[in-house]
Amino acid sequence: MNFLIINFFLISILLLTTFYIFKTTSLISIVALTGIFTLVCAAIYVNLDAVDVAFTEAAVGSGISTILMVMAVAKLPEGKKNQLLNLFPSIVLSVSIVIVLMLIIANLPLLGDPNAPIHLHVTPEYIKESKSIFHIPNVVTNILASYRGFDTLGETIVIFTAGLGVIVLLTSNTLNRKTKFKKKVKK
Amino acid sequence: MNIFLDDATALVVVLPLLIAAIIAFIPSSRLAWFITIVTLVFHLSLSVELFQNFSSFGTIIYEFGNWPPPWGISFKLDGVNIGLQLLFSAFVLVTTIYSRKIFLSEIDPEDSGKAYSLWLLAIGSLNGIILTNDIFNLFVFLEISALSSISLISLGAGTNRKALLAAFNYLVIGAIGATFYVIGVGFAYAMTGTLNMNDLIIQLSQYSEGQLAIFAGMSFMLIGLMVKSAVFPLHLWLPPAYSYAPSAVSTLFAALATKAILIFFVRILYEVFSIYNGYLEIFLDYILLPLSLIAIFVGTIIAIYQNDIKKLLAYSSIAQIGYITLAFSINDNSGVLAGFVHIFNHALIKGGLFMAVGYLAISLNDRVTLESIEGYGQKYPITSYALLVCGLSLIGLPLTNGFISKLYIFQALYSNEMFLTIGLVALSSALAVIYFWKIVEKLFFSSKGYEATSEDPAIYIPIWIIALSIIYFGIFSSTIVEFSSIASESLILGGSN
Amino acid sequence: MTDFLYFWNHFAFVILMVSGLFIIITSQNYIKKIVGLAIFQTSVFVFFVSLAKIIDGTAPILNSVNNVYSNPLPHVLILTAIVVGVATSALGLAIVLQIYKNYGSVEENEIKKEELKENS
Amino acid sequence: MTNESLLILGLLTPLFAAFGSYCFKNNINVRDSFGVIGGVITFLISLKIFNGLQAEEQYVINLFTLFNGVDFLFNITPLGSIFSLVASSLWILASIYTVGYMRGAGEKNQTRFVIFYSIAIHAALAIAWSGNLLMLFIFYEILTFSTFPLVGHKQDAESQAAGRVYLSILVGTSLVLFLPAIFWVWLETGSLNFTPGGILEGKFPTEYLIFLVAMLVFGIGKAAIMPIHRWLPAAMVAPTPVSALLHAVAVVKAGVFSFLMVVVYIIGPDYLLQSKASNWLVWLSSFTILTASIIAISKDDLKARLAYSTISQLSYIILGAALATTFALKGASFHIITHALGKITLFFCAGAIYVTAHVKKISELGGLGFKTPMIFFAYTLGALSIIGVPPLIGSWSKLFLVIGSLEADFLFVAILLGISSLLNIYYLLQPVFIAFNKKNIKNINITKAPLTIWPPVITGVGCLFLFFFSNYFLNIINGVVA
Repeated sequence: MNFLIINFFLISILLLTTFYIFKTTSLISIVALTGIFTLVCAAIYVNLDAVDVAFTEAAVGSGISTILMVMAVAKLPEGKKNQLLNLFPSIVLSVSIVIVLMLIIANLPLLGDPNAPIHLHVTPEYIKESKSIFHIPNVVTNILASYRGFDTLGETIVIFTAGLGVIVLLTSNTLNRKTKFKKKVKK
Repeated sequence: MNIFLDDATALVVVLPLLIAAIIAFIPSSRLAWFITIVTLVFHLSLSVELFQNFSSFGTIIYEFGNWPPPWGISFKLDGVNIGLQLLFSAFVLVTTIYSRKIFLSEIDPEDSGKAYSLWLLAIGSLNGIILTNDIFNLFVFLEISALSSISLISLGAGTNRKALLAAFNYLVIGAIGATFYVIGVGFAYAMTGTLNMNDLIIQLSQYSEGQLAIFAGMSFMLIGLMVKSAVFPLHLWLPPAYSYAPSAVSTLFAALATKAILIFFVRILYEVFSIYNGYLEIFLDYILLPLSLIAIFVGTIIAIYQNDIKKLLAYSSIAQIGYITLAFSINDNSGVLAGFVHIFNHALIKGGLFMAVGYLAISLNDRVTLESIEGYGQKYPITSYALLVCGLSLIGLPLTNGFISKLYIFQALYSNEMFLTIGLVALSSALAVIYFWKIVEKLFFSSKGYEATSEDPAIYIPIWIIALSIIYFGIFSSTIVEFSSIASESLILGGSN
Repeated sequence: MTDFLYFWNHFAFVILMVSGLFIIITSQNYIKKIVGLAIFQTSVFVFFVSLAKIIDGTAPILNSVNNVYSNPLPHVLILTAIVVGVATSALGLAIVLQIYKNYGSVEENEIKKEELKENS
Repeated sequence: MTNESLLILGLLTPLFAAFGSYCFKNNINVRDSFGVIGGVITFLISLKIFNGLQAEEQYVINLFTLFNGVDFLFNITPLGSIFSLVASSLWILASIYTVGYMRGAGEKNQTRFVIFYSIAIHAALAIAWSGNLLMLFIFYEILTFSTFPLVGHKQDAESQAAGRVYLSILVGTSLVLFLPAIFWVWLETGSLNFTPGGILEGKFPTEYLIFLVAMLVFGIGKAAIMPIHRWLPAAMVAPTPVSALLHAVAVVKAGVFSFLMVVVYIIGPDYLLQSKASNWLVWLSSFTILTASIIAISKDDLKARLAYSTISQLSYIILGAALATTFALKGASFHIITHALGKITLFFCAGAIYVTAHVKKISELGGLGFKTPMIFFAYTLGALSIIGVPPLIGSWSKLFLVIGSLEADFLFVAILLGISSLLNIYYLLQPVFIAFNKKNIKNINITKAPLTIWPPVITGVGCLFLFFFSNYFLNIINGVVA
């Protein structure tokens, strides 16, 4: 049951970090807090046996994402004082979502329930076939590369698309140089 | 050729995505365009081939990596999407032909390699949305299409900086929508353990417990898809995004993006949700139907007050999506049939309208507003008359395909004795006359006189292809109706095969 | 008490999700909105990973000691989703930089005010 | 020449005329002659078809299927042949008159005007010859859209506003009421073809027939029954040839013609009579007749007065259709001819007065009668015909309507027709009295425009002359009802 207690504390830290992110106005502090946030997430994933996810979260979420944010924030002015608009509608929305979701998740299988449907259907085949066909011990790798390899291709394309989009936005002539395309932008 | 045929189902999606990577850094705009055209011609021929395969062998299931579903990812080409697949291929080809000159004047030529790359990514991913049979795989395609759309939309900032705000808005709302969808997938997965659509249906019919969680999962998925397909009131991202995007991009998205997602939306409604008939009825009668009616009126009325024509058309899209969802909210064959008919017809109509307006936009070199186009019917007669044809179809006059849509929507409503709704739909179609006629009046009956300018055939020929097809399908409606009835029958009757 | 511990992850999922949404809607700073979006997406990751856990299970790497493995499929899905999330943030940041270049601000309310002024 | 090719030629001739006018837009004489030539050709074709129908020939052409049970079908009915004859014959005179008026008044954009004039005639002919209700609807809409540029011809703020009122009422009512009514008929019966005796009986729920009639009579906004009449006075800003075309020939007649077609060939007069679904319409049309007459009296602008007179006269036809007895229908059908002839005379005269003397108001007509006697001679004939004084052709249709109302046991309606005739006398003949009253003589410069004077004289004399040949029309009108 140790994992439950560790899980409890890590999740609590996560929630606390979220609260601080909400409260903080300095952009660079927010970025730092986001880094902490993702690292705590990675720790939670390790605790929940998702080591591959934890590794990715640490590398991509905490590493690359933080670097990107720092680079962006470096070019931007300091954040202004918290200006919260739409407060009332968003409180109503939040509270109603919380109530609805609480009712629904009460119906979901509890954490770690070995008889949950997801542990009975489809997945057992993966584990069995991993032993017999692939001879690669990491089942996640097997699924990622083979069973759901097409998703992984899609994932690569997502990165490519985003990269291309960033290049277009940051370096393209259409948006950045003082060519005839730039003139028309109304100042 | 034969080696391609076996994998044609996958190739129509994968090919544009891979070619996109190749052309991204080609400096020559002409070469990038040419490669895109060749790719899409090939794409169209594959689609035709797939259609022939479908008509002789029926539903095609393509298993990636030969892993049988539900273990691997699969594509399904059945009656529901075969028609849209064909229309999609043909339409993107026409739009791409049209896009060349438009891109040249709205986007720096040096960027057009990247623009066409994003263009192909959008096409490939939308096609993936049409074909995929795996609920998580859909999410991946949704994201590719969202990211490529956002990048393309932000290219509109070359002419108006508001495009950036629109793109950011779309990014945030789109990501929320996609995440809602994933939450839904999570719920559905938690209760069934599967991600494959067909298997999901089988599993769901076996489990009797936890209906509320599944219902919630389905609702989350539907909400996510409703955000993505701009169903009222989750449409707020659409008007700025479509109106500030480069004109060719608006054409592609207005015609096809929301439609592709709507296809999956009805699949979930009628293939998965229909297991819980009680919930389905509640959702259709008390949520989707009223929302659609509100969408029709709100969209139309806001469109009436717009001065910017691209925005006007975008709001009209909201109303037209309302018609589609209204038809889909009628839980029988005739309603779904009408919805599919309108998906096809509205794709053509709105595509044609945005194409014509796009041409006016690049000739004006500015926003297309009601004032700025005064007298342009004389200046650009060929384009303006195409716009007129598309607009008359939007109103739903006979001999245009818009009329056929209206006919089938009325028929569906009538056979379900929804007389009040018939009245409201008739009223809204008359309101549509107002905003469309504002454009016509400025175009053709203005006091400003112009000499006719020679127009660019590379642009008006694609526009007229669409305009003529609108008339053709208005007179010989059987093709579209047949596609739609295949779709609705396989959706309603042969849910899981 | 243990029920509460078991339930804690689901609860966190709801709270994270809502606070992400809350930050997106109320905060006017675009960077903060992107961070809110990241939190919103992370809530789903936590949810999926919690689904995959089996009590007494280990990470889904085959070994001779243990025969109970946590479910690997949600892990795979979340791997994809994490990458997608970061890609979205990256694109969002690029747009924000461009917005700053064009408008000189990254606060939504200020930009809206300026737009209104321009229109009138 | 086969019947089919005759029909197609008749339909295409106005389009050729429009195209010809476009091609020769720089040579105004050639351009304007296309209208006259086209008019003569279509008139001859209409006449041949009119005679052919009496010899029991069939004029049917079925091009393709639009959707289940509805074809792209032309099928000339006796009623249709009457309407086409009226439209085409008056087109000849109208296009001659147009030349005189447009040049006399120095209007701009004459080429566009001539083209849309021809297209409007095409649409009117196609309405007359359409074989089912949907075809009728299609050309009804084309007629609306093609007359919009004519109404808003001057392109100033006033005419644009008028054009908007015109379009929004006509298109609005047709899309909201007419089209759903068509769908309703189709969904209940599976057919829309014009069939003698109607297609509804036995297939349509009789208790709902009253709603269908309401949808149709209000949906066919061109019939200008109150309260859907606002577009007609609004459209008066148009040049007079348009007013003549709109109010005498094509547009309003297309409206009442459509309603008559529905009553005779879709609902079926017998069925309508049995179901009593149109009794309320008798009252409404009576109300329109009286109210419009009273409003007409209050108008000083000659064209506005004629417009309200038109509204009143159109309701005679609606009244006839609503009564649905044999004589009432005969009277209604005949009234299409007689009113067209009479009213176009009056409008031609109004336009001629404007072009020659630049006067629009009735109160300013003083003494004009002595300077332009031919115009007022024609005007008087036209007015008397509409009032229904024998021996002018208009007396026939009124007589039939009175008989029809008695046949249907609506004594009230017969009395009302009498009252209305008295009002007609007052408001139609008042301009003549003013014009020939020596006390009011004013100095008005007369511009000569012979092309605007002869057409009304011809039609005016026609009103007189055709009285004696009414048998010629009555044969085919009997065919309508039989």
